[in-house]
Amino acid sequence: MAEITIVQAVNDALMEEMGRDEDVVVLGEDVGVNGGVFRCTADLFDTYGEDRVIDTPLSESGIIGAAIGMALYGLRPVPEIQFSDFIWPAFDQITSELAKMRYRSGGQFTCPMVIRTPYGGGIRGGHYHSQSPEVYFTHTSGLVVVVPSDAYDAKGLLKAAIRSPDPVLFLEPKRIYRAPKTEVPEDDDYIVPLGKAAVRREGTDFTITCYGAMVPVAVEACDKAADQHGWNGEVLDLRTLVPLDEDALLASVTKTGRLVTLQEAPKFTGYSSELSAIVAEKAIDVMEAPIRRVAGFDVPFPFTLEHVYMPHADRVLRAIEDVMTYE
Amino acid sequence: MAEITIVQAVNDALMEEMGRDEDVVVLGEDVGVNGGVFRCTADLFDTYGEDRVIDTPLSESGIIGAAIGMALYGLRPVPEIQFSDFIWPAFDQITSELAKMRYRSGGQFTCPMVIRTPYGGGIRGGHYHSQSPEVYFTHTSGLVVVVPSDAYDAKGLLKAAIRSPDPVLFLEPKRIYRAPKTEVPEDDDYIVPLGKAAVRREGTDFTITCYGAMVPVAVEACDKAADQHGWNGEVLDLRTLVPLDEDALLASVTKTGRLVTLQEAPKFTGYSSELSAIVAEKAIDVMEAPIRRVAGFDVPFPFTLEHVYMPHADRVLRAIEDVMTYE
Amino acid sequence: MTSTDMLQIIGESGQTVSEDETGLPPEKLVEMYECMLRTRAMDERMINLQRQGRIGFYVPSTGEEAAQVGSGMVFGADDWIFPSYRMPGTLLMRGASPRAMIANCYGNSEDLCLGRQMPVHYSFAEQNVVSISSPIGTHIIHAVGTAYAMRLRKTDAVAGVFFGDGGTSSNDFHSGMNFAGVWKSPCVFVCSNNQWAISVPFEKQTASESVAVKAKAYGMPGVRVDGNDVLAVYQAVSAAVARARAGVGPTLLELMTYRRGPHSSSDDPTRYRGDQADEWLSRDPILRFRKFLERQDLWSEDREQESSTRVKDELNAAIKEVEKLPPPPLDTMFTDVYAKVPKFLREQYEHLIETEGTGHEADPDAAFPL
Amino acid sequence: MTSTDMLQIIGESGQTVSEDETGLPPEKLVEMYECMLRTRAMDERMINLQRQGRIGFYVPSTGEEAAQVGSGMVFGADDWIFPSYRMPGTLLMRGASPRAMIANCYGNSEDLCLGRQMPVHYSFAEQNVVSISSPIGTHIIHAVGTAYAMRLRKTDAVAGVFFGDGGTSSNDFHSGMNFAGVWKSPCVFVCSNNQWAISVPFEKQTASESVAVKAKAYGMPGVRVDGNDVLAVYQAVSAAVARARAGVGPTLLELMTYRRGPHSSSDDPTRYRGDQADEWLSRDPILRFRKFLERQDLWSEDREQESSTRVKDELNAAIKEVEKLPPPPLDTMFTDVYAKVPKFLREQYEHLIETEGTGHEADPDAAFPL
Ligand SMILES: Cc1ncc(C[n+]2csc(CCOP(=O)(O)OP(=O)(O)O)c2C)c(N)n1
Ligand SMILES: Cc1ncc(C[n+]2csc(CCOP(=O)(O)OP(=O)(O)O)c2C)c(N)n1
Ligand SMILES: [Mg+2]
Ligand SMILES: [Mg+2]
Repeated sequence: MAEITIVQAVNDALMEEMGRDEDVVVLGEDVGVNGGVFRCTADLFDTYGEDRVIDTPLSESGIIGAAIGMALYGLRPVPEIQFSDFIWPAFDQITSELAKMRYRSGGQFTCPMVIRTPYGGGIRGGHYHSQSPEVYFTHTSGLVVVVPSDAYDAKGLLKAAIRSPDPVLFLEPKRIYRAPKTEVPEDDDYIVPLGKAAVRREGTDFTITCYGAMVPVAVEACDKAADQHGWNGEVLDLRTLVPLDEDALLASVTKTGRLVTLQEAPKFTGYSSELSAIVAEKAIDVMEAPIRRVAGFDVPFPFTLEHVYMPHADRVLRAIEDVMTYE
Repeated sequence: MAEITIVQAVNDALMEEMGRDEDVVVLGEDVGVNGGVFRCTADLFDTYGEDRVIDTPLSESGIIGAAIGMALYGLRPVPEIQFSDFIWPAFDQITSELAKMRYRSGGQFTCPMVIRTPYGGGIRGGHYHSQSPEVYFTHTSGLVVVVPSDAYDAKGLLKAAIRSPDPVLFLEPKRIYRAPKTEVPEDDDYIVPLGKAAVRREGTDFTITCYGAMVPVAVEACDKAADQHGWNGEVLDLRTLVPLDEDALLASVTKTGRLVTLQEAPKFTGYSSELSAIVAEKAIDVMEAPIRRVAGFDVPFPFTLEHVYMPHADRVLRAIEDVMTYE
Repeated sequence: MTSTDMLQIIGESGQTVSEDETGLPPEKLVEMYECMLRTRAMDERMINLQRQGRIGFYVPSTGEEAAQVGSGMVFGADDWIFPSYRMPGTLLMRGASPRAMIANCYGNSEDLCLGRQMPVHYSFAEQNVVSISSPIGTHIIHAVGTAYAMRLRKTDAVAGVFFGDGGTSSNDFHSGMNFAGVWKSPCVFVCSNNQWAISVPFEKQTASESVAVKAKAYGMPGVRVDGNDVLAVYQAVSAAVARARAGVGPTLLELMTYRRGPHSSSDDPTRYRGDQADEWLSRDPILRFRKFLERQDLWSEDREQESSTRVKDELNAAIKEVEKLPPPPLDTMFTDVYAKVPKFLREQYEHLIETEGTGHEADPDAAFPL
Repeated sequence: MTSTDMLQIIGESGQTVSEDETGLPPEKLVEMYECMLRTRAMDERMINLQRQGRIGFYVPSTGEEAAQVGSGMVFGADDWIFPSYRMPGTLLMRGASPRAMIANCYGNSEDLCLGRQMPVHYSFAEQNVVSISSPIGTHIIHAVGTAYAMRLRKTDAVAGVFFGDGGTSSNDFHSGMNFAGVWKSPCVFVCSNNQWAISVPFEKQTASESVAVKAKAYGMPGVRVDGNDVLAVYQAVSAAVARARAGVGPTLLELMTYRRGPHSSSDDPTRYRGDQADEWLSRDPILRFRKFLERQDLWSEDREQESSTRVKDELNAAIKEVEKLPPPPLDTMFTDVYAKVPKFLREQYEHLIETEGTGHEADPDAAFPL
């Protein structure tokens, strides 16, 4: 086992998958010679050459559109969008073309690919280097949406995503790109299956759902709840937002009867609202308290006040207290 | 009072507002000489001239981007996107620029405008002439999102939107563009305020939330529930999705204790999930049954099978039966 | 040659006005002509079906047959085509069957797209004809990606992409042309400049003196061609394909033609234009090519009669068959969203069947959009 | 003139190589020079602050001062400027105060943007300098909309928009240029071709022989200018502004320059490029203009010393003041999302204050992105 960062895990996964399958190509802005502005594609250019590691012109629409064309012909592209905040010029390609190609052609054409992109706050990036856009994609039928929370998952999920026959949006939590390191098997072929949530901390008193950079925050809040109140919370890391592991969600709330959802994206019509809706539809009678959502505020992501904006363990703890003390 | 269609109401509102305020300009594809592919901008070109009613090149990004520039300088543009399915090339402009301009400039620059666009299914348009994209915009802080459901509201809300200092996305339910006609005051200056829901049918047994073309479906389902079971349902037409009239929602479910949400957009992380989440957060203890969601399926909008896809009164009735018979 | 000069081989009375370098043998010329007739016949028949309410929507291409057929003939079996919606002739020329196209317009169980898209949004994998979608321009950059893959895989295949004058304003015209220039893609960009984008005339679409000149912005050659002259089209597209195949790089072609009919069955052009269409009637590409063939004794009134009757009979027979077919089965609403139907979609399907059964009837009054 | 010819007035040793038609009086020339010095000094000072961790991010523009200042001088008070992030010199030239710019980089309570954006994303309504955002290219079409409004309101104002070579690949370069061509907008497009977009060199950005030639695709003139020659820049921008003001139409200018430093404080150019920068050192725009002024006895070593000391002192004083200022108040996180704070945001704010008080401390270790 090696201890590595998420950046390294992503890089390892790309290096190995490109070695395994020569149809895998990487393209994007600064991914080649420069190795990516976060170094996720470091050394790929030297190893696999400029034909498979492509520095593109500055056009996200072009990057995703070209990747679609490559995938139609049988390549397995892994385009990078430098920051997820810059994915919008490509949104037409993603929602109108990528997500619908298999369906609209009656299965005649498919374009499996993995769009990698760093997302989220906590690095003092202001509006355009901090946003969490997951819900725009989870509502788009035809896409798989994945968010790893540590190096083990980052590597295993990325490899699974590259081998998947479906288009995958792979959101990388840049706030925890370099810390904390986690152990990753040496085995080149380990995979973390898409569509399975992971219990990061078992508990019986309440459930917290989370993903990406919010997972360590949830764990910390649970630890505080245990320390301060003796409550034993369960942390459910969703890992794949579509398809959601609904069974894991329902199993956990059935056990605990109390739910706090956690996300850093703005709250209104955010991803976690779906979790509330599912529980309210399928398990309302097991709930012993209101479902509390901890989320970003419904404002553009701020710069100087980002530390106030970002959900932190104490804020989550307050929500835990709310649901635990509810009668 | 005149009986008019929604198309006529939209046209009247534009005609009147352009007459009232010479800063109001209309731009888009085929809005000028042709009067719009749905005739919503008919006669504006002849009345106000080509400088204020502008046929643009085929670029949604250009239409919204240019409108932003116009609004920055003090005009009040009302761009049309021919079908909401074609709004995605402009999504970067809307989410990165339009929605954040006031905030990011510390209030120094603003770009109030109304983006009008027909949305929704029921006209046999397949993938790209049928979708309901509201949630992509309701999650984007800084936008107001409006969906009228009859001619009275269409005219009154559009006039309010044009006079609003905030950017508004005005989603027009094209399925009911031409029917049924509703009465609209002759008074040029009546306004329907943004942010206020309307009770379309009062009731005490259960609540249905809806908007746009689903409002008549909800009313029909309620009538059937009354006929077939003697249940007395309340239909809440949200009218403005952002800001949501949360008070109206909570008041209604507090009264009825049972909720069915209705939308034609795909279900997963759709707008109605937020309504469930709010109720699960703020009013879970008044609920006497699970919250049932009636929505589109999580598939790209189909063509031949659209009549199966679209929520209809019987489907809603089944959900009503679920929540009414739940113990 | 200035950017508004235009390649023409056949003059308006069928005479040869510049050297014919196509080297096409007589039987190919006749095949092209018959395909143009078939395209026109299909146009008339389908618009008719639409007017009768038997299909819901159609996009006519009358007057643009030379552009479609002349370019359709050039590409080889291993080449890929990224078409627009207004070019049935190209697909016919590549071997797509009229019956399959009609089934698409009916959206029934024989439609290869399983009735999931509107009429005329074809998809023919067997002919390497990539799925057509409604958003304008998105496919232009797809062709460039495919061309890249062709090169990476060391084939000598070529990607051909087709779009309208309106399409040149789209985002992905820009990204596609730009990427292709940098990558020296084996890609041919074919713009049918029919001078209208629904109601918007070319001069409101762009101020550039031509579409062809736009190639300069991307470091590739641009050529303007008489799009109503099937031989000029064939020759120009051949040269561009040869250039791409040889690895020299992409080309932009502008085929000058005219949209004689409405934009689609939902459009009423009298609202926005006069009768310029008349002027273009005299430049009819079928008539012109017929005159050319007759001058060379390759065609006659008799053959015309025979051929057009045969074409119409074939179409009518196909329509008759296709009309009997049932709609696609209910479960096709849930398949092909993903490679395998995921659990949550299976549950949605099962819940649908459980609560509503399978006996859904379509609403016969539903209207059609553009 | 071919599209790669380039307008130059001052040669590399300060001599005049083509006719100076600017008609600028001596005091204007000196004002421009001092603004170039101030821009350079600010660059060095701010990068320094960033290295010391006192601000989080900066975008240097060393070597591009002539492009910024030469064009900044041209536009009038009623004209509007849509800047990119790499042009503090233009904003200084328009009268933005260094102190306000420094406050922006600190994101504190005196920042006109209320600390809501990253450093260098300025916004100066008083100077008609429109809010800078990070997404590349989006503002190009805004300028065209504003130019349209200027004409509709019957002013003779002009919109000037600035972007990089990378920006020419963006969607809204295409929409902006295209709309402006059709509308004959009173708009001037200024591309600073500094030959890099982060690590991507110009030849991977586009295959066109120049940026200037791209103007042809939109029916407007394009002009290539030596961007390190402040008089050439001034002259070319003046001509374009005059053309726009007179209602003739838009112009695309390509200012040839070089990004001598890293893309930003987060970037390490040694990873992707050698020392071409050296070659450009000899073309330093400040040095060149200084030689020009000295030849005409408008500048001297003494003045240089005096001026650069004064400029640095002013900056240091401003930094000292600005550093003392508090962060923006907590409620500014919720204002300006809408014209009025809506109920749901008021509730979010009140809940925050109630549960967490107002004593939030920033995390000093938070990293900075590109
Ligand atoms: C992105 C987008 N915007 C708008 C439309 C609506 N629309 C359909 S066809 C068309 C005009 C296309 O004109 P052109 O590209 O010249 O092709 P033609 O129809 O003339 O063959 C428009 C505006 C669309 N399909 N996609
Ligand atoms: C839409 C978008 N994609 C990617 C980025 C990341 N990015 C920031 S600056 C930059 C390069 C810009 O190059 P250029 O336009 O030449 O301007 P320069 O930095 O050279 O002044 C990139 C890729 C961005 N800001 N916006
Ligand atoms: Mg056209
Ligand atoms: Mg640059």
